[in-house]
Amino acid sequence: MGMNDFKRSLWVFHVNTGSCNGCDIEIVASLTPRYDIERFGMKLVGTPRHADVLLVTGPVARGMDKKLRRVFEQTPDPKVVMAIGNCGISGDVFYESYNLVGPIDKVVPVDVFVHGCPPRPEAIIDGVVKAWAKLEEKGAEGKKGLRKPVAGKAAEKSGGTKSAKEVHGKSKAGGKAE
Amino acid sequence: MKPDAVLKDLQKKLGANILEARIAEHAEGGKKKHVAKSIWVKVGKSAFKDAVAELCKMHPNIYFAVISGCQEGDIVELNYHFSFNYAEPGEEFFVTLKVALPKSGLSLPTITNLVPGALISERETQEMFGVRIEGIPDPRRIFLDDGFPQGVFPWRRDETGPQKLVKKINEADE
Amino acid sequence: MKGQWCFMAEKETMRHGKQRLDTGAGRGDEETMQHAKGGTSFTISIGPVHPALKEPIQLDFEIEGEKVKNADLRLSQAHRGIEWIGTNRNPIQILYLAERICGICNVCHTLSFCRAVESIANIEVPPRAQYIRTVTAELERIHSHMLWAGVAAHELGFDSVMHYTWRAREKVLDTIEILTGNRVTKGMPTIGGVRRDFPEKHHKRILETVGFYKSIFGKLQDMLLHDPVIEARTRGIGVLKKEEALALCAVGPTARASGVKRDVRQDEPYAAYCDLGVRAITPKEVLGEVHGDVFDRIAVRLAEVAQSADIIEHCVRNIPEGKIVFEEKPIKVLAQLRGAQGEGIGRLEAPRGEVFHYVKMTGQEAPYAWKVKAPTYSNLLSILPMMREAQIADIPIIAASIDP
Amino acid sequence: MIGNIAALAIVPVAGVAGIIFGLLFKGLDRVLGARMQARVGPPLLQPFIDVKKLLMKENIVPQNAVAWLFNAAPVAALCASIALLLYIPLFGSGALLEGSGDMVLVVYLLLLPSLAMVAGGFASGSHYATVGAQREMVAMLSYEFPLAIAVVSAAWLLASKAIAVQAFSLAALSAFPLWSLVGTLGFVGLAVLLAVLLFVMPGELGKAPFDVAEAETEIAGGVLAEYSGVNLALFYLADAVKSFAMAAIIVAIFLPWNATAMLSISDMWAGAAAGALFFLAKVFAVMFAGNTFMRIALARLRITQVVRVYWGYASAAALAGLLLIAAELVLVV
Amino acid sequence: MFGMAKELLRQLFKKPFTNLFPAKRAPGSVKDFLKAVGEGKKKLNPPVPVPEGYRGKIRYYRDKCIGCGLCTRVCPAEAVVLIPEEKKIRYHMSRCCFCAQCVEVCPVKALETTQEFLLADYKKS
Ligand code: SF4
Ligand code: SF4
Ligand code: SF4
Ligand code: SF4
Ligand code: SF4
Ligand code: SF4
Ligand code: SF4
Ligand code: SF4
Repeated sequence: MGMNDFKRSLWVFHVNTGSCNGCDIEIVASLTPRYDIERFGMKLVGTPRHADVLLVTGPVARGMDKKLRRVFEQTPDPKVVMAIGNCGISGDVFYESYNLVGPIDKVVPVDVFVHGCPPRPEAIIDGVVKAWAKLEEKGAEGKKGLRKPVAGKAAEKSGGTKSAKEVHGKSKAGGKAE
Repeated sequence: MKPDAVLKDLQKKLGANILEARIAEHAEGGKKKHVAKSIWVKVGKSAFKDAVAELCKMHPNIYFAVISGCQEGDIVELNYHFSFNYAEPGEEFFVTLKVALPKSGLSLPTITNLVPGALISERETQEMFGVRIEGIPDPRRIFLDDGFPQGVFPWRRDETGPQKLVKKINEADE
Repeated sequence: MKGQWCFMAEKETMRHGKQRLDTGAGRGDEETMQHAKGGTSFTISIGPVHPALKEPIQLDFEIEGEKVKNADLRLSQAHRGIEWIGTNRNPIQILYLAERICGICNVCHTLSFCRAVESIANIEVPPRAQYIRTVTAELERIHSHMLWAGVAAHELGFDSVMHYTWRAREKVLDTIEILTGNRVTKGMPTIGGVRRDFPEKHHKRILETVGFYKSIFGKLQDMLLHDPVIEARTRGIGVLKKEEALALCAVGPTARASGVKRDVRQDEPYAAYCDLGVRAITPKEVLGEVHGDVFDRIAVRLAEVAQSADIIEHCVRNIPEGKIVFEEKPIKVLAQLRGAQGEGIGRLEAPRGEVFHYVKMTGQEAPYAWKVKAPTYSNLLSILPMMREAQIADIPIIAASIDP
Repeated sequence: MIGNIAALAIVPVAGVAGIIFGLLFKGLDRVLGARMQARVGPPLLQPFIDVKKLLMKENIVPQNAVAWLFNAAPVAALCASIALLLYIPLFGSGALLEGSGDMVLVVYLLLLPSLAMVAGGFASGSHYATVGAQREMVAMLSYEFPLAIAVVSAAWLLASKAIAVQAFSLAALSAFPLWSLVGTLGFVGLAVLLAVLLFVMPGELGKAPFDVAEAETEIAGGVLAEYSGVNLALFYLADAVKSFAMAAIIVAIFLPWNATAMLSISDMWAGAAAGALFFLAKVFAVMFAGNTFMRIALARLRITQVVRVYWGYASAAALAGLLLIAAELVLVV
Repeated sequence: MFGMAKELLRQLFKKPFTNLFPAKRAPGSVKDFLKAVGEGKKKLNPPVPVPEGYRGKIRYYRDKCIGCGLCTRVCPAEAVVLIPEEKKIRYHMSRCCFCAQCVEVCPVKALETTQEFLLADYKKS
């Protein structure tokens, strides 16, 4: 059991932080028959709890940073974060605004940047390949490195030091079945 | 109703409260051209609601598009864009009601009782220009996050504008 | 809290969401389920981080059992301050900014902005450019409606249809890529014309694409309109009455599916539509009667795919010769626009309804004011009456049915 | 027959076999589904990789979950699914615990994994999961009825035709191919019952069009929304094993023919192998018809529609099948 | 309804529509795979071809550039920045929105679109 299985079974959760939808539709396109990333064992899941990969799009509008950080923390380790599209990477045409707190890598650590506006589905697949290569390296470094694929610096800086469980528990407090 | 009839009617009902009025034309098209007309009317603040009511009387189910606007000096100018004769081939035209609000009296009555579809736009105007919409059924913010600082109005160009929040997010990389 | 759906009956007291001010304010960072408020009812939020909404808007629902009792909208998640950004850039730069208001109907926003500027500066667009604009916009409509059909099917848990429509959609994307240089962001219209010509050799390709959609149209109808489960899931669901559509100023297929025969291409023709005599499609033409439910919205959109195919075919066959832009050098365009003063409206029919741009120029390079109204802006309020009596299972498809 | 104590030693074997074949069929299901959608689809062994991956992931227990129940539910689900296997004739031979349980027990065991899921859903303290759990319960109540009718009618038919055997024993059911016991009328009745069972199958397994409890677009994964890591893997396995068991039950009741007997192979090992292969082929056919194809070709139903379909149409069909069999029994006997 | 079922069953026996870029399955090791491709032992399935005129990554010919700054005036994303003292520009791929407006405006063709679009990376560039 190791990186190789993890790599071949990446479950994906998609977070839109205020993108124009261009990248988002290309992400969905990469699931559909022409590109079909399920052949790599990837599939889209409905909750971050099941996810291994976060695909993040958009320049992070105000208010979405908290949410993005929470999704990041809800995702069990090990995990990979991919920033899709230039607006999430460095603002693109939205580079100067009063309501953006991005780019994405300021909010959560990003492993792979997929450039493009929007990137073609193949470019997203190319990003996945890059992620695999990175995971292989991490795998060679031993299991420890893989729990947090990228040094959690950005997350700590912005998200405090709470553990995933605490953050989640707090936000759901009182949510028990009545 | 034709644009000139609408304008004439409006002028008759509101009299001196109409400060300015014009009909603009712009022709566009492929081989044939369509001349798109639009009415631009500037009304006094006090007569604003009456003007909307008159328009609604002239056209049941009038279509309201959006409120646009800008701030120039001590004035916040709002434009209410309505359309007439939609759903009639080739006959549609826009009526824009302009109203100038002095900074000392930034308020306007709601029109949601006449045009329910204006709610989103009124909420937007409140948060973006700091214009108080009196009697608005739902005064909460709509496009701005709750965490957005109070007292900052993104579409204003004065000291209450968003300047201090502006951030260049592309500089982080190099 | 009792139902606050009915805008018609309670015009004066339209209280939608008002009482919720207290609860609404304090929970900015909650995106999943909220605290129960006692009893069996609790609040659940859909979006912005939820699988069923790609658009980062948030819908809050009060749920009792499986039934929706109350709904509320929150839109703050997508605001990038585009209009403000626009007032700091020159019109050529704004073209690409407008394009990125939305990646799905991006030509519409650019074109709308161009038309507003053209009307201010009194720029005449050559007829050939108008035809090219029309073809691009209609190709975009096909792509958008196919995409939507797939998303809607996906929300219904019917992934096979999604895979089918998205596969079919690749065809139009390829054509768009050949014509414009990108699958999604087309970058086609520019002020006073378009940026790329259709050389003769591409005509065949476009016609072939159009033929393809015509040939699969029957199959699409079979899948979406004659499927018993889809019918069971969408008939009578998310009804928007005609009066409500009018009162809430709904636009596009949302309004048309409720029987409002409006379509900017018909009511205030622009570009090549002046030569075409396009007519709005309502369920009456397609199915014979109007229910205003989700099923009708599917039917209207499907019929529009066929309509677009016809328009494209006509345009390609009748495209006039001539220039494609009034002035080829962008720098000269900018110089000319610096002199322009006044305000203008640019509007057109996007796949989802009317796009509206208001531009005010005061002789500076950047517009003094710019206001964008996307179709969803007009249609959002309509979601609330649609959700009346909905069940949890209907929420995604109803939200998707206005194609946010 | 094996003694009860020896049977205990068999449990892990059955468990492993169930898991392996369950996952294999899951892989097949995904590949074929993808093919029908014009895609390449995942590798056949993808479910194994998925499980291995889930096992190495972090296992998060939400703070306001009832931890012990939250953790116990997946174990219970898997155990129940494996227990189920012990009572079902597999691979062309008898059930491992033959004689010590009957059809009624099997139907109860079939319920257990779902119940465990409901418990897990309620225990996870998320409202999505709560809605999912409520839905699961409602769905359970509704498909149980047609399922029971179908099973009871089969047993009744057997009892009235072959009085010597224990009618509710699965061994007996699989020893007497029902189809050969009836005439035309009963044949039609049986066919209807088979169709009903195939129809109940996706409901029982929580697959589209009856996947209301896990609806991704509606309630974000539903009952399983809060599960991750090992716990999720256990549910995943339970689901695979249960699918396999469910198909095996249908095979045992309706398609019990044995290849060894039919081909009259005398060699013991060859016979066993042929029997096993034939059994797998039958399970595959049932899986494809009752699970894969339906999942791919139909949209998800609303929970109220699920109830209506099962209580209404499926139950009516099951009763019709029962009546047809009854008619035959009355007319012919 | 049966139309759909028929379509699905038919598809079961047809070749999938998928374009197998870059390989049909996830390779055991990307490094080894790429090495094998480099040595010609394995073949990389090409992506769906991009058409002529595709707006990919921008290429900048530094020696051709005369530093007129026109591209920086039309660039919507501040992806080309003038370095006044050198009379040259700097192109940031990670900011670019690939609109090719700069290519259109450049008087000496110092900028050009390429067909390159596989631009994923571990860092911004
Ligand atoms: S990168 Fe471009 S296409 Fe993608 S979301 Fe951002 S602006 Fe849209
Ligand atoms: S269910 Fe649809 S909307 Fe949701 S994640 Fe999947 S593709 Fe996106
Ligand atoms: S288009 Fe709407 S959501 Fe987007 S930036 Fe402008 S106001 Fe905000
Ligand atoms: S209607 Fe939706 S898809 Fe179209 S431009 Fe607006 S946000 Fe984008
Ligand atoms: S901000 Fe940069 S790119 Fe934009 S006009 Fe100024 S110098 Fe040019
Ligand atoms: S392609 Fe567009 S965004 Fe990129 S550098 Fe050129 S003008 Fe700027
Ligand atoms: S427009 Fe061309 S010549 Fe002028 S600065 Fe840009 S790259 Fe150099
Ligand atoms: S400014 Fe001069 S070099 Fe630039 S486009 Fe105009 S004519 Fe050409």
